[in-house]
Amino acid sequence: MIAELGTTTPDGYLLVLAILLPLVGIILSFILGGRSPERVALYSTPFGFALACAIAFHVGQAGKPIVYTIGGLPPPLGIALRADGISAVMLIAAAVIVTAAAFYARAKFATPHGVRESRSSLTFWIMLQAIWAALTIIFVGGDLFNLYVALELLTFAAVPLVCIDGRPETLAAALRYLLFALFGSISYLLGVALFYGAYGTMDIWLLAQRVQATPVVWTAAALMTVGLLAKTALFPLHLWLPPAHANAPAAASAVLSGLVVKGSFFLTLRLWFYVLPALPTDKIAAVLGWLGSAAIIAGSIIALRQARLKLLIAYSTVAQIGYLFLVFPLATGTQSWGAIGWSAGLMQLLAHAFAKAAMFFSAGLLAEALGHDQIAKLGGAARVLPLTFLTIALGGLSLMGLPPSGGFSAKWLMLQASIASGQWLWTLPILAGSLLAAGYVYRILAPALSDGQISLESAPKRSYEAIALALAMIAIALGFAPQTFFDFLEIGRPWRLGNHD
Amino acid sequence: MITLLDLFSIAAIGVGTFFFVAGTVGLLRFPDSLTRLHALTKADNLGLGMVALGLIPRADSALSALKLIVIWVLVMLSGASTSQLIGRALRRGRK
Amino acid sequence: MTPLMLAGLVGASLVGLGLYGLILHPHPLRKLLAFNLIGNGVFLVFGIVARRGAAAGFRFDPVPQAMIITGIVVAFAASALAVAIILRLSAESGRVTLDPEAWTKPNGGDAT
Amino acid sequence: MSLRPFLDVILAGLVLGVAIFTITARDLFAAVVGYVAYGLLLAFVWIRLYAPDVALTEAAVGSGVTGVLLITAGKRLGALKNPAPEAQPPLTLKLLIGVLAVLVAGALGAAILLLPDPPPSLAPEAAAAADSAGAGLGNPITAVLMSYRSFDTMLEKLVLILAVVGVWSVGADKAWGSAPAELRQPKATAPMVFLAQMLAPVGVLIGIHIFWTGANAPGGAFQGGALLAAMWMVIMMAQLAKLPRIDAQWLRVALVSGPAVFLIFGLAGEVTAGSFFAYPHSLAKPIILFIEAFMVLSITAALPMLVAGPPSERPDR
Repeated sequence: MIAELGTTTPDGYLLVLAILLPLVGIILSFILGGRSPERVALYSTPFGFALACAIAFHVGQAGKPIVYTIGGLPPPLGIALRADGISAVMLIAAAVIVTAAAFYARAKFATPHGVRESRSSLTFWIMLQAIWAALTIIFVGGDLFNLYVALELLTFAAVPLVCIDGRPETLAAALRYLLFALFGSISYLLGVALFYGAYGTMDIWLLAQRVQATPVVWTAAALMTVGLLAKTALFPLHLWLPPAHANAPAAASAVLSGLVVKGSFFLTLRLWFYVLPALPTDKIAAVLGWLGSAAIIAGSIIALRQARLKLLIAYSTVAQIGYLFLVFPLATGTQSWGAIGWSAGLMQLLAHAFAKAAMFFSAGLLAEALGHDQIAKLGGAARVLPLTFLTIALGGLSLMGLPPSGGFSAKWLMLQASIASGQWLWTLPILAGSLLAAGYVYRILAPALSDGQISLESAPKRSYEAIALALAMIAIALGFAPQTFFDFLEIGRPWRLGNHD
Repeated sequence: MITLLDLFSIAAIGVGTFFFVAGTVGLLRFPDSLTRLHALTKADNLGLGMVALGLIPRADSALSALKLIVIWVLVMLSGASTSQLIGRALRRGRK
Repeated sequence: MTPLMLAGLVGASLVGLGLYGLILHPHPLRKLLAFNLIGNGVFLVFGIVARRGAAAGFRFDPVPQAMIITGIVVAFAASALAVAIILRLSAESGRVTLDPEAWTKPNGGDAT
Repeated sequence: MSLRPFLDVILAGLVLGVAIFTITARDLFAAVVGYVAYGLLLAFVWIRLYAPDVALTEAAVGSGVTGVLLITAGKRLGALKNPAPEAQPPLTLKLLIGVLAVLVAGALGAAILLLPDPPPSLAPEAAAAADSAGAGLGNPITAVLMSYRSFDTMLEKLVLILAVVGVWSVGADKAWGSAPAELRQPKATAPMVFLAQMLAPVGVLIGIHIFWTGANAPGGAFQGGALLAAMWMVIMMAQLAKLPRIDAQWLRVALVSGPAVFLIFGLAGEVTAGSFFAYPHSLAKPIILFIEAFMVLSITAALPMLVAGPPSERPDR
């Protein structure tokens, strides 16, 4: 064993602080009420961002995961927190997007004058911090049951955001989301129970050393995977996602689409690459790859047929989630192409998070400025809202996978990995998805760039457009990520630790 | 060795069980809700009371004997109240 | 048949039953009941694991039992949230359906 | 002794029978009532699995408070006339899903039978560590909940808070700040008032007893809190006390007091015991009981609020 992952490292306390910051925020927001939740959330975001950067710095410097055992009680009895390369990167991404969402939502979810406290404002700011807390735990959690509680925290935070405006269709969407999510968590929990029954621990690192390919393990893994897929909305369990993401307010949609579904995907990665590296996973990886491919094709085609911009973007999420699952066939095994597949998957995770958040922000600005988000009635909109459409175009560039962008790097690396591994079949959905994405991005941009008379109901504030544009720029900038960035993502990958020999 | 106390327990629990069985039969066979309610309360009050009484000699401390009595009293209390509430609801429903 | 095997049978059956109801029942409250059945089945599996782990003078392994209690609390909170949304939905629209199409077609209800 | 297997089989049959009824019943309200009965039966199964703590929780929450929640909802939705009768799914789909359900249940059953022998267990570690870290807690489950898995327990209480905010958030904008309406009866009936007056004092005592004894015997913060919550609900239903406004400061403080106190001690652990969420050895038991007392408060406040639903403008009639 190269690294000892069961004992606290000197910088481990940072992990606890990163989790406790939003938790304290929730408690303060709830007690103080009134206008405080907004302030608490806004003031805590820079600290959260700083903590995420500090964690990344320490992980990079140590070259190995940083660990904290809560209460000084090591696994198997206690709970461990661990941050490796991918945790640190995801923590930063979450901090950036949550910060952006908080500043973007300032106007819409401000408490109106003359009211001491308003429903939507209190709900939004508390739930935003709760999503952040839950994601932080998911990214650094080392204990499967602790991660279950975090998943539930995420569900309870995300669902009320979907129906925050109280219209019946949003309530129905939220209800559907809740039922899918609850099914997902209970299925996950059942798997955890079986793991504990078989190995007497829920610690990821300890399990990785003990797990063998027995029927119990396969059943547990299958149950957990199905649960996580339902929460990630992988085709054919995607039905809840489009209405939920399209009906939520734009600031919430961005967080839901950009981050929340990534939480459960992240746990799927943890499960197969960190808990079960000892299993022969070729067949499972292929199944996940096929489901991902189906999601790319089906999601993109349905996106092409949407009349509303937000629904189109939501279906595009279904398709882009499909790409994430290609990481399973492309990154299993210890050959060199596995590392390429791994980098590709993580790059897709990040690029989509930023691009999609930027697009939802823009869609929200557009809907507010025009009073609708019907694609057919966008004629000439690009001339009156140039910055917003620049953002949509840049985000679209990344979704399509055109250079230079994070999306391009991701898809390019995926193509490389599939050819290097001789699994050339996966190139088909990758390329087809890019073409289809080009189709639906064109569907938005073509009418907008055409001639047409369009009147604004209100001009969007420049600063909000800037927030969206900044996120889109990050998605583009990811395309220039240097090799050190990809090396960083490798920190703490199990087979590099020597468990897998 | 069967002592007198054991005999008492057996007898009391036996009687209690009889009331439970009778109450259950009534619940299943009686024609309407009010009569069924009547059957049910007999099982609750008398049946449980006898069972609790029979168990008292077997309790390992005075405290657990007290707990048995408290359980009986509480069940009677809630049983009586809920029967009243159900009865009222029935009467309102009939009007 | 040992009590443990019996409990395992009940747990597995509850999960199957709940799954059937969750997928097939159109009414959300029925779906919620079905979800709770699955939940109970899962907790029973935890309970069996706990009972099997009897050791060191304990009749059960306390760790999984503690987790069941956490799980029951979370399941109750979930039910409460779901019921609140269901009741609000019925109050807003006079009907309860999860079908998103139902809202878009007949000018599906601007509330307030 | 030889009777036990028969009783077990009868119990299992009853549980499954009532469970099947709740899934297959035509009537919504009947299904809900079936579910409540089923919850009570399940508590007996927990007793048979030597899980009295879980049995208490299941009886109090799983069937008790959930019962109130579901029956209220079932009554309101059952009265609702659904314009379109629920479309029955086609038979082929039913069969397909049925087969799927049987397969899943079968696989799960097999997995349970195939769990390894001898089973792994953390009971020895928990027992050994209960003396050191949990210092003198006779109930190992309380030790696990409050010490080894304290982080989970704290998060779970936050889940309750989020659920409360979520439930409140589906109310109307105009009603924000006022009290929920769900537990208000049109008129307090005499038996209800009688029940509340007689039961509540005893119930509160028993609730506190269950919490206090939970340090050494079955019981604990959650079970005790659930009982206290039930008493508060009975009192509010009898209109002996009003439902609080949701913006009442004391309510907010009570709701978060559990996780807040937990967090404060968790943070203090870094200074006093060298690690977050650790307790100084000699003070472990009193600290744990102190935190638990606030968790009881949180639970007592949270459960009725979850049942009472969103704030409503409906005035007291």
